[in-house]
Amino acid sequence: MADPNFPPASLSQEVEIPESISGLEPVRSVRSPIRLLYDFVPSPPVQEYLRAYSKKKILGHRSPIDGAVFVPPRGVDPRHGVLIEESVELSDKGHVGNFCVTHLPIPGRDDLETPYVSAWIHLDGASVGFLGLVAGCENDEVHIGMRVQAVWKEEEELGNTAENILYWKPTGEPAVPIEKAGNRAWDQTNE
Amino acid sequence: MSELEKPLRAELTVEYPFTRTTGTVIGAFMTGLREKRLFGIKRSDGSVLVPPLEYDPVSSEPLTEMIEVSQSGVVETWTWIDPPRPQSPWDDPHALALIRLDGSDTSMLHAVLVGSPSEMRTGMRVTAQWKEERVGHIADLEGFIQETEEIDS
Amino acid sequence: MSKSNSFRDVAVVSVASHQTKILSEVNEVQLMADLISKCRNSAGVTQEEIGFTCSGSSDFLAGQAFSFVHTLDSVGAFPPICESHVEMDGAFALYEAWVKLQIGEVDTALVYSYGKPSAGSIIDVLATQLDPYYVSPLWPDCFSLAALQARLLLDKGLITLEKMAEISMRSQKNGSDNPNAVRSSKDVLFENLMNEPPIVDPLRASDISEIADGGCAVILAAGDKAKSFCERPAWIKGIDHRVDSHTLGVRDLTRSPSAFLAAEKAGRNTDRLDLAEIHGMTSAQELILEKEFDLNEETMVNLSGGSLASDTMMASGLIRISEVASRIISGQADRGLAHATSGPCLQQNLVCILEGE
Amino acid sequence: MSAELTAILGIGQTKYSSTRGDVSIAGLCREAAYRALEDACLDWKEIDAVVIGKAPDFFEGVMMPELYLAEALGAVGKPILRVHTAGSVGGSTALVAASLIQSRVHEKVLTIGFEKQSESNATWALSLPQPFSVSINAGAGGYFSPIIRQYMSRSGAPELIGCMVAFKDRQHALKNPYAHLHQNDLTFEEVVDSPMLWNPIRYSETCPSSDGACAMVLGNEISGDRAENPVAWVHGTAMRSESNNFPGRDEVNPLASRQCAADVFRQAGITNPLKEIDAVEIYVPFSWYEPMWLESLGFAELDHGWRMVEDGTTSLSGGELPVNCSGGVLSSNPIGASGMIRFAEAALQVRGMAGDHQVDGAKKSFGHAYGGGAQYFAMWIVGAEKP
Repeated sequence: MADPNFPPASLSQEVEIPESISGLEPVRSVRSPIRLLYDFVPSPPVQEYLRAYSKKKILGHRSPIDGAVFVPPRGVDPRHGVLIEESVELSDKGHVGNFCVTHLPIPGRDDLETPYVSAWIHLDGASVGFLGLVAGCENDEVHIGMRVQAVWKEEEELGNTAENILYWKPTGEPAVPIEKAGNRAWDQTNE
Repeated sequence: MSELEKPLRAELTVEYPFTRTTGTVIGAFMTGLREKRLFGIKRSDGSVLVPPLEYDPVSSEPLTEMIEVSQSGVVETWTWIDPPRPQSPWDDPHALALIRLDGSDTSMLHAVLVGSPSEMRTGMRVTAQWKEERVGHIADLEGFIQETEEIDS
Repeated sequence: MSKSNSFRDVAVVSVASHQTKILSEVNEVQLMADLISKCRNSAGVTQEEIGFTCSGSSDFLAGQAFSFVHTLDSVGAFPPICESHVEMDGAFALYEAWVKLQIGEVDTALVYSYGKPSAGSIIDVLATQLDPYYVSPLWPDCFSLAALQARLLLDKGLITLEKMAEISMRSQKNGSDNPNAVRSSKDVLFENLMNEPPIVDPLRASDISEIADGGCAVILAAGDKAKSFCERPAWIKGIDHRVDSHTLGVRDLTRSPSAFLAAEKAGRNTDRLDLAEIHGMTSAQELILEKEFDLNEETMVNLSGGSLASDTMMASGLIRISEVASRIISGQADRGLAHATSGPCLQQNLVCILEGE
Repeated sequence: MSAELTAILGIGQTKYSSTRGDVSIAGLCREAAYRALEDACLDWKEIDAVVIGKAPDFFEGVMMPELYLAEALGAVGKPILRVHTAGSVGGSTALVAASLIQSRVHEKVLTIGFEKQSESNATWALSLPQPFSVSINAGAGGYFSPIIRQYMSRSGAPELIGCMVAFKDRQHALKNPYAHLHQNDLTFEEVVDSPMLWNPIRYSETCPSSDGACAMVLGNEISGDRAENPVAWVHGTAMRSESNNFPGRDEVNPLASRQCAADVFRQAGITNPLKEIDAVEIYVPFSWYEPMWLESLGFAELDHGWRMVEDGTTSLSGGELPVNCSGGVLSSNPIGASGMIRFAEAALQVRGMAGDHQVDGAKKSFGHAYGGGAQYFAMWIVGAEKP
């Protein structure tokens, strides 16, 4: 294995710097900022999903193949590669499928005090989880299977955005057993 | 259409403050720009490549012999930019051209600063115009302007 | 591909594509799910029967890192699939799939690619493709670079403004039969094209490609499998791609040596060509390509209208292949050349020669 | 028709570091490429094609950089391909290069993966906020930590297994002159005391951000037979992908990983990986992924991978199955190259050219990369002898 402290033989010849600049402090780097603008338009199913939030509703998409419900709607069933057109309204209650206690601040979210808990929330009636914050209890009380419910913004603050849900709080209901929590639920109900 | 029915859309800005390390050859060219000098590099057949690369752009062999070239040269081809792109170094309409400097065997891309496309033609002679404040960047070269001797003749 | 080798017979057996000015009814994932389903259905294959899947797309175009990960949804990638992705036009994804089929372990491949340039400013996006020290910080747009190339050709007398207008007219007329053509017209007048003022001197609006959103899906199959999927497969008789120097000031911009070489290696000269679909960003580039490919009157060029009529970055090249293939599959033509390009001023080029039996 | 035998003729790497401030992007790549060419005793003219891989173009802000790099990498007048399959890209790139040989399309191919992360900030590039989506997940750690938590609860692994992996890989790195992190005085206690970032992931259990490139020259059977230096022979190659976040998905042990491993072992005729493989380079960006992948790949029984960490099986100092002798991703992570480094390090082992981190007498080794939400997999098995 070649010694990393020496350049490869083919690159060992030194560059001859012209005399007129050889004694000067050389430029070692250049700044080349890039700024690109994109017009972001969500797909029609996501538009419908975002709009429903203003009515405190959470929409999912039901697969025509096996009835699996996806939230947020993706427009397609990712296992079967077919378009999904059927929307279903979901409960704002569910359970924590899994979670992460994050000690790092997120760029652009100065409002979040660290450490905070982000979790895969599995809504009643949905076949996959989606991400949400869990609060209203101590971080170390959060566990896989814990039942939670959405805490919504005040009516007058509601917009076409998933941010209408401030966080998910524990309901105090009995927890979903760990072997039935999160993604594991699907195999057991459908096989 | 009410506010609630309009399609939702948002502007997404992707922005990075890239700082690129140059290596010796590009760094020397940039140093030259800071000092109002233009450098090229010799290829194995003795021809000169401007701006210089640390490798031959056809054979990929390393190149190491840098030399100074003239600040004047000939427009090989051009087009008219109006309006300039928001992030380009130029605010006013100008020509974009491939310019072969005297002493170079290849051409470089840069602006020719004239008022209208009618002042541009292939083969015209141009000379470098420098910015007052230079940091070692390709835009230290404000652009090229028509060589005055040619106007006289 | 080297001539001494004999390659396995591989054919395009099914294609589907869609282009439109602005994709708004569906997103890229839904568009591709639709096109891939159509493609698979017309060949009568399921994803489980497909041995290799390869796609092409660009994060920069999408404004999102790892954008292709989302589009995997459109394939239906479970059970897991054998899959790869190139950050290149789909024509190069097709090349990778063709290579995979040559190994002989799988017989069927799905190739797809897509782009949604309407989401951003493609001319700024493409400026980031250029030399990051000397050129990109000047933010030259792709059409200006193509204009430098066109002026060189005009100055040297290699093309004329009239020839360019004829190419634009051909594109607009041919495009009127193609539902995917965004800019087309049956009644376009030569005089009107000639009278257009330059927008990027010397190029007129009609000389530069019409940017469009869209996507394309293609199914490849080998040997008897191909015959079982399709009555008249479009056999790939040769496919090759080459790249030139990136530095514009080093190249002779009046030519595209990599396009010539790719065509030669793909076997362009072994027989007549009924049709060709060539991928240029300008009318002048189409003229360069016609010369590099030695196309003459016996070859119908860009019956679809070509990329001048609808140019979907990352998919235009694959669409050229699908246009030639579909005309061979339907029996309209026997032998054709399809071409894809990438990079400034025709820097990188791929040529695919397709033939019916 | 069978695939052409494929040999690894040459390998080149750059010293991985947080900033390679002395080179351009092309200069970085050329350093690795020339080392690979010199190892293979070849020059540019003898290379038929080039295959480049790297992670998102946003990292360096150069879109499709293979176009700019073509003339720096001997590709003018030749075919050049650019692969991007998320974190697995370095591995997938090597596999595309191998397919060009296996298919007999080419005889000698240069393949290279690189990243110059210092040009920007990788965390930004990875978590560009998307409009209309609530951003609460910071970086890859936020994604993988719940999956690790699930593994821990499923397997009953002791809490400090991740720290043991991190400490072991950093010790291995001390024997690899190319590794980014050379923490000579690091103690196990310091690994354990490192701040928690994404519980259960500590800072010490994550990978660094590196500049670097890794290149390989691959050749057909004849060029392998004629090579001056020892070569590695490809015994098996496989890639698999699966969608993300679908009902019933096993995120700890994805089916795509299991199927990819089964395929590559089948090709190599390997029925007992633990016994038949001498050295392993697996993609471990977070320490816990070592036991998780050992199970998924079949080196360990389900839920028992952590025991191999605990009892020292995966250590270069006398373990039965040394894992990541190079120091792994935990010690060097130029993202676009990281997968290729795993593949190249596996090849160095069977060539007997791994220097101080050589596993004595290694005859067969395993290279691995994964990406996305543990959705993309690339693997190869290489041997000192022809298959």
